[in-house]
Amino acid sequence: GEKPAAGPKGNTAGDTIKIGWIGSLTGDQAVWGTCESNTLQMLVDEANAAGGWKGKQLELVPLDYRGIAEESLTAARRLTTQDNVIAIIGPNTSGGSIALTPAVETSGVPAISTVGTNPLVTVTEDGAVKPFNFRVCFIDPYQGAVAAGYAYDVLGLRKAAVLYDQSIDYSKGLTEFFEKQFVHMGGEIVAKEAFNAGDTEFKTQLTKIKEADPQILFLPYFFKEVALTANQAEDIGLNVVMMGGDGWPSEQLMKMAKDSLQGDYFVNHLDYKDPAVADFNKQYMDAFGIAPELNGYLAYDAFLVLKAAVEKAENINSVEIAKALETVEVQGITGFIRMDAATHNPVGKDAAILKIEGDEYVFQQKYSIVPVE
Amino acid sequence: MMLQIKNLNVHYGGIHALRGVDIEVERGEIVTIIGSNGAGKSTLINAISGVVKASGGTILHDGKELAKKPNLIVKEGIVQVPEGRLIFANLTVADNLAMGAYLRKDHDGIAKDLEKVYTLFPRLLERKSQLAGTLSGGEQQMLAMGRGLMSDPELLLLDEPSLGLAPLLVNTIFEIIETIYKMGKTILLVEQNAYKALAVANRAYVLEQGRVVMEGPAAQLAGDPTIQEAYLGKRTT
Amino acid sequence: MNVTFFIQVLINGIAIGSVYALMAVGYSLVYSIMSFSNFAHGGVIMLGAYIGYYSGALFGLPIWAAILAAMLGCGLIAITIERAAYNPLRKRNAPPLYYIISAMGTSILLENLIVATIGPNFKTYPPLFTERSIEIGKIAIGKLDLLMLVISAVSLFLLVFLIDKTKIGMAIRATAYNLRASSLMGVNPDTVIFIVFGLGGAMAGVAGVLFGMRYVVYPQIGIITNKAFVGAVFGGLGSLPGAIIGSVLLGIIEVMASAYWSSNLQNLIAFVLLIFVLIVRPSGIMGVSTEDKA
Amino acid sequence: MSQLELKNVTKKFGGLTAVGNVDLSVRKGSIHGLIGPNGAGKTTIFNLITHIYEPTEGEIFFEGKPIHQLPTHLISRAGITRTFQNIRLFKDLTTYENILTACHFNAQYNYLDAIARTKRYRVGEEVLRNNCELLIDILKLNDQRDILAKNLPYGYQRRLEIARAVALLPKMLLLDEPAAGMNPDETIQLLEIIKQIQNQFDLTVLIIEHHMDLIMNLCDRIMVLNFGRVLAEGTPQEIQNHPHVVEAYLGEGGH
Amino acid sequence: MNLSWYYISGILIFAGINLMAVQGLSLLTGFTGLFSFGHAGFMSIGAYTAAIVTSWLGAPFYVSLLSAGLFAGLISLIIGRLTLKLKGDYFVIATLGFGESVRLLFAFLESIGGARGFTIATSAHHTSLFDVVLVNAIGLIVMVNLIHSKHGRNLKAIREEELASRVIGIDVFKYKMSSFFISAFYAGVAGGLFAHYLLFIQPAMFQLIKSTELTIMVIFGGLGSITGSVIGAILLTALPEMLRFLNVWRFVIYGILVILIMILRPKGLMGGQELRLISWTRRLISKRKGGQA
Ligand SMILES: Nc1ncnc2c1ncn2[C@@H]1O[C@H](COP(=O)(O)OP(=O)(O)OP(=O)(O)O)[C@@H](O)[C@H]1O
Ligand SMILES: Nc1ncnc2c1ncn2[C@@H]1O[C@H](COP(=O)(O)OP(=O)(O)OP(=O)(O)O)[C@@H](O)[C@H]1O
Ligand SMILES: [Mg+2]
Ligand SMILES: [Mg+2]
Repeated sequence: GEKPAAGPKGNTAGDTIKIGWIGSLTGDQAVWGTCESNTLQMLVDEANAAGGWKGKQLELVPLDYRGIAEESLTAARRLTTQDNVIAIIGPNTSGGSIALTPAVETSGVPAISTVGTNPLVTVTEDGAVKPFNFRVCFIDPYQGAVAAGYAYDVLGLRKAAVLYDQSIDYSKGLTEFFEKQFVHMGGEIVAKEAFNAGDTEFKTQLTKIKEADPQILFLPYFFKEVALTANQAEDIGLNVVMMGGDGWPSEQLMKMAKDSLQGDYFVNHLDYKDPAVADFNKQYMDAFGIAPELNGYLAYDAFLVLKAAVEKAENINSVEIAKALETVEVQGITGFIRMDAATHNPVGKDAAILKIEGDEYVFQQKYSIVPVE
Repeated sequence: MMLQIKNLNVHYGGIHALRGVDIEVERGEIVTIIGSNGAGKSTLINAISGVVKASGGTILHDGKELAKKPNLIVKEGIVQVPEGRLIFANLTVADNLAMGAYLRKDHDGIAKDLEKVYTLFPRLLERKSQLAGTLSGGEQQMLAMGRGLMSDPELLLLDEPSLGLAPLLVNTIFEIIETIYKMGKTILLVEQNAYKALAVANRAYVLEQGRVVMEGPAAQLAGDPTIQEAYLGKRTT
Repeated sequence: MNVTFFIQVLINGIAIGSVYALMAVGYSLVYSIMSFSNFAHGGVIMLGAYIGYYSGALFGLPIWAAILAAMLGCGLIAITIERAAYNPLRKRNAPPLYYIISAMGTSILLENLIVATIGPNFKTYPPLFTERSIEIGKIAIGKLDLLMLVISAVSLFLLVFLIDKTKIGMAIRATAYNLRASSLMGVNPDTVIFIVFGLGGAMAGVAGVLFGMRYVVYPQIGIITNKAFVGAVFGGLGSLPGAIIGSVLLGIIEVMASAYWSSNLQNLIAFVLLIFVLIVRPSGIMGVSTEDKA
Repeated sequence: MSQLELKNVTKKFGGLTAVGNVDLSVRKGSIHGLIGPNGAGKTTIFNLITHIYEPTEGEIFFEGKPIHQLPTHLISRAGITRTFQNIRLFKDLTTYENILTACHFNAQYNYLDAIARTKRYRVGEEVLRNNCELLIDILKLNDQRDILAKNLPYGYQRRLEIARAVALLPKMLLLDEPAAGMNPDETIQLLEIIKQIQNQFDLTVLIIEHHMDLIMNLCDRIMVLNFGRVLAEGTPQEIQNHPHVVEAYLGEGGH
Repeated sequence: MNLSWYYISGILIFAGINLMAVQGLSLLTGFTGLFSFGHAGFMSIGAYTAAIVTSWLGAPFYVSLLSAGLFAGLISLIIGRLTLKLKGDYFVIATLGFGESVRLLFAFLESIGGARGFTIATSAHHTSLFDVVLVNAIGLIVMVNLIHSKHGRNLKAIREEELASRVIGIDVFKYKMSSFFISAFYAGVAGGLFAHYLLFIQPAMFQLIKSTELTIMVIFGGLGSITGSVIGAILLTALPEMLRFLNVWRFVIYGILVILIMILRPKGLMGGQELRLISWTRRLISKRKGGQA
């Protein structure tokens, strides 16, 4: 057993503060991973230009894990002991974020997951919090519930259909809580269809959904498939309000399926008109020539959270930073983040509802809800 | 000189299969190579055809260096009927014969030769559209021979053409060899049936462990006691 | 559920089947000659999608010209791959397994080459038709689906004609069986292999562009060819009509499973059915048993 | 007493009758020849006996028991094995390994013995190696023992086929053109070898050959096939002078 | 650079886990001539079996490994019964179908976590480098002894020439089944080691690419060589880590290296040869000079 007995000593920063990052630079998640690492490098450069943290320069050690969970563990073993990082940001999947737990617990280095939404990223099966795992994103239940609440309450829709990716936990989680909330409030799920990651054809599922005649179609997955779904729905003449989660917003979504998505909604963390968001967007655009993905925003916030913890901790030591992370509070670009010491999840983050109109994501309102258990 | 082989060497990894072989074939003659198993006869034929690479030596065709690639060598008119037949099992008998005439453009000539092959081997005509892979051993041998004839070669390299043939057909094969010879073609014949080979050939070479150990007019070798002992067997009829 | 629903689902099945078919033809062509599963085919399809995208986006070529460019480009790429990764093996008479590994290496190489150079981002073709589908009563048929089906059928017809009826086709078949023997007939094996890989690559090019138009382009789209391989096996390896029939059938089975049973099990059912088809017909639907004579 | 009996055996390929209503009986301890023109159905008969092909009709008995429904490997277990006209060696194994593999019947040890290297395993392997050495000696393959089968010259490949078949210590050996590709001298050597192994291993031999020297000197009885049917059957003397055989197979002056 | 043992041992553990699966696959591919694209499926069956056995039943780690192997083996008997009659690439594609089916099935089974994965009880034993080395050592001895017996030779005969194997009395189907069973058993054990090292498993870890990577390791090392498999598994597991300095180019180079090995050493690194060292140790173990190749 590699469980710490007296607790690990952790890593202490030397001349520079090393920050590890694990994410996909290759493999089928590379779009998202690349955006994270770009964002972080940009932030590190910016911080260094401003004199670093506590007078020390920062250094980012980015490691690719191809989106393969077990490689995340090997990478974490290296970052924590060979590169002596004081914290790890990433990785961009729940599987990878869970897999590195033994390494961060053995060496006492906190890991802040960007988009690992599975509850088990930060707590064990029996609900105990994992001391060195954190995240800055929503966990599944919340977004799903928000979407259901908004559809029922605000849009006044009663018959919903869901199409989801059954091979990824993000999509399954959203579906589960959307369904629970919507039914709890009095709505009806008239159709629930699934596909698997890598599929590109959804027409048959959509044909079945069309037969069920819903008022709203919930699409809790990422923009590539969302765009294909929207276009194919158009192909078979299914005209219905569509709604999704934070997997939607992307420049690519608009390129691929703007026309098919007019008037549809998604739940997000941020309002794109917000000055902080707009600034970051512009900065990123200038540096890399394309718009950032959602992961960029979350990497941004993970960086801010880490910075706050480093400032709060007495020494730049990873175990102390982990302690500090438990109570950190920052205004991120995805909203206000207060870490919950009992779950290591951000709490109090508002959800924003955005609508696609023309070329824009139009902010509708902030919306929060207490999800049903 | 139609074919002039000088100091030919072939290696298979560590095995030295041909060791400085010198052989000459005059236009319009039948030359036969005899030798026991593993002597290097097939290797020699394959080296001429370009399917095994020589590690040394030269092969001249009409005084000029012979091409190196099998298909170019066929283009020069040197065609092999390979040992173990190597027919196209997945093609029909007719397609196999058509493959023999692959490089030919003279449609009339092809049609005539096809007719000739079918007269020589009526069995092939019967089995025209059967997949060659399901032919009996001897039928495959007939097909290989027929396919070789379809290419209308200048120099025909025959590697054990009577292999697996019934006695009657062995006779037929040697009659065919004589017919081709009379048409003015040149033949290099490798045969185990040394009696018949020496009977039909003008000249002969004896290959032993990759070396030419004896050469001369076929009739003279046939009468040589050492040859009789080693290759013709002590006859017991 | 009613008849229109059934017909709509059937059409969806044929549509997705024609995507698989287009990919399967090139794969099956190479299989029929070289007797090995060219797992780099998916990579070449991916490159085809990129070539089509850039010739449209950068040079503003019309769609037919983009397809031609992709055919040409992919043909050359396939030939290059053959030269670099397979030809040296052929020279040493390596068994088919080695080709497969070399092909896998190639496919890893191609995917990551694009990630490292162009980047992992998605690329979207401009829409080809403003109206995406033709509607007949309550049934909708995608125009792009129709185009793909027509292209698969036409290319099948041309390839079958080439292989079965022409002299070079005969040489291709002969070379497929025994390279050495066919070179002893005067066939230049390099020419044959050039033609086969060139055609296989060109087919990958068409498939890539149409795939890109229909969906989206990114470095991992080659993965989808796994389904095409399954389709080809369904139909019988090495048989071109088999590849198309098998692929379309696979598409129909998938959507039917999804429509009348459960979309959760769609892929599972497809794979389980694959195994059962093989148990009943060990050489696929159109394949011939290759048991040789003793 | 007849060891192998074919009763009214027929094999059709589509419309073609490759073997038609053949009755054959081979006496224990004899050497029986099977000759006939190319495509007469000789190899097909071997394929039927070893159940590589399913007979269309008829029955086959070995030592009184029906074998036409047994799978191939059980037929060889019952004591019949063969060589192939189109050589089928284990190409990437050496001569020694080819023979050693075929000896496997002669050692009785199981997986666990092999894994634990028990005494039974060691004794068994010893037996196999000794068998193997013996065969290499008899068939004069000593110089070829470490050469991969695919690299052997044609004649040696044939000899190795025989060695591999004999390694099973069968009761009956089916030889399909063992002398193909051998010159007369080598054919005579082969004749001696066949006689020797027949004697030493107490074998019954059924042999297909086109070399008449070999057949006439070796066989006790000969059956001649033509177009899948029995044309003649008898002693070498009878066959040699049988007018139909001369006409259909041997040819005038053929011998 | 100061290499960390914690990091290196992490790589070695994965190498050992892969090696266990590769050993089995080597028997199947290198010695029997059957090519499988579904061994990630057997690995996942082993992983889930072992995880359930320790987490739910509280059984000891080594018991869980044994049950992982046996259960994967059991499934292989069913799959083998159905598919081993298939020839060449048909068998390959059928195993591919099997591997994908297993993964989709696990993703579908909510009782064991579905796509979200299965977490192993914290009380369970965690795979250590020692475990991996021990299990592999046992696996190697068994494998080498098996190969150098008549059983191993019969498998090679089947690889070379099926018809002739039947004629010399080898029950081809039965031998293929045993080979398939043993390889699945090894893959299952590898899965058990894997699960208890990561302490968390999900179906997405057992994609087609895992099967193909295992196969690449076997062939890279050299078909028909156990030493080759050892080298192949270790080298190819470590290679992506060693190439980290190349950043996004590392899998470009990885792909090129795979091709280069096939071209330059067309029989793989070891190509049917065994490293001397191994036969020495083997001799030491069996104490008698018997059992030469
Ligand atoms: N591909 C090969 N690799 C290695 N050695 C080979 C190869 N082919 C032939 N040899 C060796 O080369 C030598 C000559 O073989 P070759 O086949 O030329 O003999 P041959 O005279 O034709 O014999 P046969 O009468 O049996 O056909 C033999 O020792 C043989 O073992
Ligand atoms: N699988 C098959 N399909 C179709 N026809 C076949 C098949 N096997 C054999 N034949 C045909 O059956 C006939 C008998 O073949 P067989 O191989 O038994 O002949 P054989 O007597 O051994 O001849 P040879 O002396 O030439 O080897 C041949 O005409 C052959 O074409
Ligand atoms: Mg020869
Ligand atoms: Mg025969």
